[in-house]
Amino acid sequence: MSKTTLTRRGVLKSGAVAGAGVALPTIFTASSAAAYMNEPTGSSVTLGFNVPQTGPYADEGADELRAYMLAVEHLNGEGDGGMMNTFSSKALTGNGILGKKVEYVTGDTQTKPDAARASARSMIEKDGAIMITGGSSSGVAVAVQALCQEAGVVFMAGLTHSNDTTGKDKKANGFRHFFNSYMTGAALAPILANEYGKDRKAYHLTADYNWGYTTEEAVRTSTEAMGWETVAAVKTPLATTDFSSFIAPVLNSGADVLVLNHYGGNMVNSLTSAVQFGLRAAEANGKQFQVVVPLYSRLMAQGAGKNVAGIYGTTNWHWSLENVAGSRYVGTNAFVQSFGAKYGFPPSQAAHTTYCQTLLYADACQRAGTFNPCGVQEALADFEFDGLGNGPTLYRGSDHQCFKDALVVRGKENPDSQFDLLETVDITPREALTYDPAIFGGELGTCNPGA
Amino acid sequence: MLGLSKKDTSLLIAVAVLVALAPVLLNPFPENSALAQFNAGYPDLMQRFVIFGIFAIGFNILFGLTGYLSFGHAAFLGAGSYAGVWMLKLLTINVIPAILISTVVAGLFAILIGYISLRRSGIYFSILTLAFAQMSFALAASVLTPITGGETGLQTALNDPRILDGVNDSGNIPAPNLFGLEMGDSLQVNVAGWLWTFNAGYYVAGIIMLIAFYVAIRIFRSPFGIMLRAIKSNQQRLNYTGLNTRPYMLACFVISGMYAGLAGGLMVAMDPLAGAERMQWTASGEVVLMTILGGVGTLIGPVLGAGLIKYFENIFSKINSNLLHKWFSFLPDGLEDFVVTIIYPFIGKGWHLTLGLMFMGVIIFLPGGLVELGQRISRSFSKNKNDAAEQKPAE
Amino acid sequence: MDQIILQILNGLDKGSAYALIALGLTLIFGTLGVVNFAHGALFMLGAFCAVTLSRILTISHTVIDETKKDFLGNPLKVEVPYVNDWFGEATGQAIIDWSVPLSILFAIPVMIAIGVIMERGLIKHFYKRPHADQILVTFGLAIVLQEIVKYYYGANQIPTPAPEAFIGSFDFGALIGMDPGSIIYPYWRIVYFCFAMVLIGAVFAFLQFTTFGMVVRAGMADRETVGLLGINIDRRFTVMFGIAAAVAGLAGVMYTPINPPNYHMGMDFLVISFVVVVVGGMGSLPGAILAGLVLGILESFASMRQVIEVLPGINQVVIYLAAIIILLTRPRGLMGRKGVMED
Amino acid sequence: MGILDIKDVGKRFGGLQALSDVTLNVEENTCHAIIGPNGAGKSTLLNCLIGKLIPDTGSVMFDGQSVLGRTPYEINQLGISRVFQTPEIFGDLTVFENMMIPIFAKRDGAFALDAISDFMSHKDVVEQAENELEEMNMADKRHMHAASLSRGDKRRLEIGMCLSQQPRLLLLDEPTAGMARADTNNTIDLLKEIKEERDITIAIIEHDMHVVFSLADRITVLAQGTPLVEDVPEKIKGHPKVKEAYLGESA
Repeated sequence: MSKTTLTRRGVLKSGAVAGAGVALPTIFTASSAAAYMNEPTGSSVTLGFNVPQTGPYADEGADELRAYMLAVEHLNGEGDGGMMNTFSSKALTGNGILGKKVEYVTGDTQTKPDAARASARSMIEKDGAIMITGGSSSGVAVAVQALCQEAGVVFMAGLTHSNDTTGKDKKANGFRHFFNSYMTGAALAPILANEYGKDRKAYHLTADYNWGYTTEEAVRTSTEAMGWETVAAVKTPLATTDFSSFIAPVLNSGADVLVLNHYGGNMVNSLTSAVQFGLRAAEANGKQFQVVVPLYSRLMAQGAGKNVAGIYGTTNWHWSLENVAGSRYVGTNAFVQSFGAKYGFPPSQAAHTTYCQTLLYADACQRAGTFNPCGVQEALADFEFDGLGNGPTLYRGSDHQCFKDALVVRGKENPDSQFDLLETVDITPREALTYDPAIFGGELGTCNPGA
Repeated sequence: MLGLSKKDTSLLIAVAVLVALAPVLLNPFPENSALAQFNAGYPDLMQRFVIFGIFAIGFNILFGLTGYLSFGHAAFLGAGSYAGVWMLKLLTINVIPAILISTVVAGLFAILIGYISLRRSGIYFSILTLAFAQMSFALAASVLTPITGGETGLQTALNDPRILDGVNDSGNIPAPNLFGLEMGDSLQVNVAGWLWTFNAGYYVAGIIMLIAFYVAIRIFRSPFGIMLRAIKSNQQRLNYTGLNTRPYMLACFVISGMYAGLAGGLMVAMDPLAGAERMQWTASGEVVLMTILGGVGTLIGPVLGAGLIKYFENIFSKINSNLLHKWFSFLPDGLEDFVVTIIYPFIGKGWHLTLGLMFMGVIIFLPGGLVELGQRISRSFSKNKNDAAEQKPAE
Repeated sequence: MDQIILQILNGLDKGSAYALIALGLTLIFGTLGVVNFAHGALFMLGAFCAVTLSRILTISHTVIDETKKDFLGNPLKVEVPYVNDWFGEATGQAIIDWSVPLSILFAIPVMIAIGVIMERGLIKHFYKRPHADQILVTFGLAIVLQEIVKYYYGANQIPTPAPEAFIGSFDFGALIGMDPGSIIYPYWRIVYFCFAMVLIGAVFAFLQFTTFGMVVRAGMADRETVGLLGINIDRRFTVMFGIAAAVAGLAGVMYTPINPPNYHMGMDFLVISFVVVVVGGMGSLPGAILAGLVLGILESFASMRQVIEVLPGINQVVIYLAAIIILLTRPRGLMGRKGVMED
Repeated sequence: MGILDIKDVGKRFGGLQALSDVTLNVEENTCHAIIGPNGAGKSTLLNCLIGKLIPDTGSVMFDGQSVLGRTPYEINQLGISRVFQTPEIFGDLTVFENMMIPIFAKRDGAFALDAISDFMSHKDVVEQAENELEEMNMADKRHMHAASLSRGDKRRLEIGMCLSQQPRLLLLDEPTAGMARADTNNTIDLLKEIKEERDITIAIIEHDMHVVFSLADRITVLAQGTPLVEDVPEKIKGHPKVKEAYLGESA
């Protein structure tokens, strides 16, 4: 059959030529199709920033959007250049991407796969976006990634931590800079064993959805390898707001550590409940009772307030990283300066990862000399870079996952400000976090350029 | 024509013309003009218009005719979606089996839920349907993950069996198609700056919507439809008139559920992913709002309501401050910033606010929904000609 | 044994929150016949009364602390609340610490005012309209209220802790002669339960023992007759709406230390509170309380590990399952009257 | 043996014997009235006839079939049409649609899933509905909303709807309760007309003596749950037991 799918920008250009002064309709069929979906033919290129703007993750989405706008500024040569100055690849010159000015459209994922796909499709079909990025949940990331694969555009994942995104649901057109559950487990377990001892009994509360499962599994496996015992693992409905009935039995269960595999509002509420029930002050099995939150974010820490003090977890990045751990993490300060000067507060890890993703995408296009997703894939596959705040990093070609150091952090006892809630305890080198891409299954497939 | 009265025929023809010309009508602004952001004539949104139109038409058959307010109708949409994706995975990527089976599965699910819920009426019925839908949602998102894909949703995959299709070695998941015509295929026409996209999937969905609309008209005008309206009006009298309301209600509930299942099947035919949140109470609430917004018990109202809500969701949420500044750049700087500051809370991340205000505005000023707006306009036009135009009850 | 007592305690605690929200909803439904989808938003507004008061109490001026640096490397600006200046640091901090209980005083007039404005400005025009219209307009209002709060306070949760004095847990185990530490329950949740019971008791006493309450109850039973007696029932209904709003608001104020509030919290409670009201029986106040407690206890038990292991997913559906069973066996809910909202 | 045969019916609510040993026969093509003071058990008896209550003892047979435990629609399908105290019609529908529904019910039974044909295309039903409206002198009101009819017209419509089913028994439950005198008289005239023009059996449960005496062929007086006397109207009028029962009520 003859394909009649057309790229939008391609049509625009030819339309402008053919339509100049002509009232006759011009109809395009397969023969005039562009080389790939939404090939930018004008003087600009459009990126789609698809972030949660309504619902409980709206603040995280707003922070991602700030970072995107900052990245666009820097790519177009405005502002102070941010991490473009520290980035190891020097292909980007502040002249847009491949000489085309970067423009963007925004959309609301509502943190629902359906809405996120609708928004992404409108960016692709209506606005001619050549790349979609953003999101703050794994469900959305997996759904939008699959859509981008079908449509033939690139997806640069935002905040998504589930193993699935680059594991069983990985796609050739999708890329993730953020770390994942496996890395959290691998980074956290040694520190926990060191701090709390190897003879611990853990009680897991796990959010009842895909991310929760992979995180529980990762933390369990790696802590059990350290000698810990898992007393129980209870699934909590995603819609739970009051966790008291799950927290109440913990103290008498024989456990002496509570692991909260929760994120966002779930985590804020479950941690608040745990502290209310006096778990932090209690003793069990002759030891001080401890609470662990595998995945931290600053916005969550802000929501939980004083309750995070002393509680361990991991993050992908933190704005104080370069100050604390030195110049290996160069780029961090440049980004914080740039972001802080513009918005008045430090960026979150969600902002950082989305900024990096935008730069990485732009750089890949620049180096590949094309916006074609297949070219981008080639340029990003096994790409080794530095200077984006996480130290030396590898974009692995076999699953499109970034490998870099991970941070083990702890809630600060006496924060100086509302942004200064987490302190870095340890940094796990990326070698310790690398795994065989085959363990999660899934197939990458081949890149799809759309047209 | 087609066994319809003159009035209904002209309504059907009008809807058919609108559906056929939607790609043109919904893109009133030239491609590069500042207002192009308000264009809605792109495949995804047009597909959503007609698919949610079907959902709302079906819901209105239940709510509009019988007055039974189901607060769990999204469960059928979800069940249909899951069934549809499974068909695409197991059987064939051709959309026909997916659409048929999703309708059937939703119908069976509706028999089960309807049989139990219809033992009660009024708000007790509403809460029973809500409870069933919420249970379906909660289970689909968690313990039923192997069947439903959990929170991530059920998707097609490269290694799906698709027993009726040949071997796929393209390295990419095949796209849903109708005997080779891919739902994503489009024909684009460019006329002096206007760009129109005629999308295959949209027309498939649009034709099915017209059929669904036609069937709805027939149901409204049939003896069955009258009995349903009689149930709303006076169930006691109907019982004492020798009619058993139970099977009437159940049949109506199942038909309505099948419409929802059809909508779910079409959704996955256009975009092969089924997420659990499709079953959540907010999704059920949305179709209630669509119907009331458009006009309860009217034929065309639910379609209009569905269109309006989806338009807001997809167009207003995408307007950002950058765009606002572009639009108002003709104003002096200070004034531009001022205007942008005033409008900004209502667009982009504030689109919910606009939606909420619209709900309130419509229901305060137009108690009959959007259809009443249309009636008022046409009345004010025809006032001079003859004011005795007989006002038939809203149908 | 201790597990079971603990879950009963927890169920009562959860249930009291459900009951308190359902109480206001039933008041509005029973007196005004209005299905108020904005009730969750009133609960949320109450919670933000607490947030607002704590913001007011912590209005600060900045002092530069040269010894510390902020994230950009500049000298740190330390915020010093004015109350610290006025009352001294110790008293100032104590006032801020007690901001949630203090918010009760702040929330009552604010919420009554909001309720009265809502009723006079909007709801009263919808008494004679179909329930569907009431649902749409109040749902629209709920969205608008939420978005306004989100605009000013953001979407993130805002910690509003209980006073220091209430942090920690009470040891019931020691009290009833079991092992110390076997049944502990947080002080603030106990406070919440007691507060809910007192508030519910106050509403009942008000309806039972005052002439005003008697007229309102008569109006709930038969609006027309009371109107014929020459009593201005409308004004009384306005007051009832104010009271219902205040009850929802206070429930929200006291809930803030349990879960940090965000703009969306009302929606999370909306569905469950409707289920509670209907299971209790539309328009029945004692029914709403009973249903709240019953569903709370059921939910607590279903969350037990031992139960989930036998019936996976039961914790997700127990409330709805219970609602279905109750409505099928008791057609009008636990204590519902005939003929209310059946068409 | 009459068409409606009530035998030894007794019903007890807790300590109250609401009905005891009620036996009465309604003969075909007669108008039989059941009267009695308030609390005599009229409504309880009615509820036993329409399946709402099941008596503790006795039987209620309609044309040789027991009506006990049957649902309202089954009883209607047996041939009993009921007129309510306050007119029960389909207020949201037009007068014409109101009239068509009972005819459909008569023709197609308790349930027929005919969701495709236009209801106006059923010529036989339309014709019959038109005739019935003519009979009721309501043809000019056929497009009106039933809810906007006057009280008297609503009653007229309701009776017309019942008659359109050609019932074997028309059951009237205080058909003039709460009506103004003029409306009451109109209703009485209507019922008289029906009685004269059609072969129909009418059972009427009534409080108002005036209505009963102008219509009934036979009257049963119920007092304290049991039939006191049964006779033709002329004899009932001066019957001492009846006087006593009614006076006792007011005393």
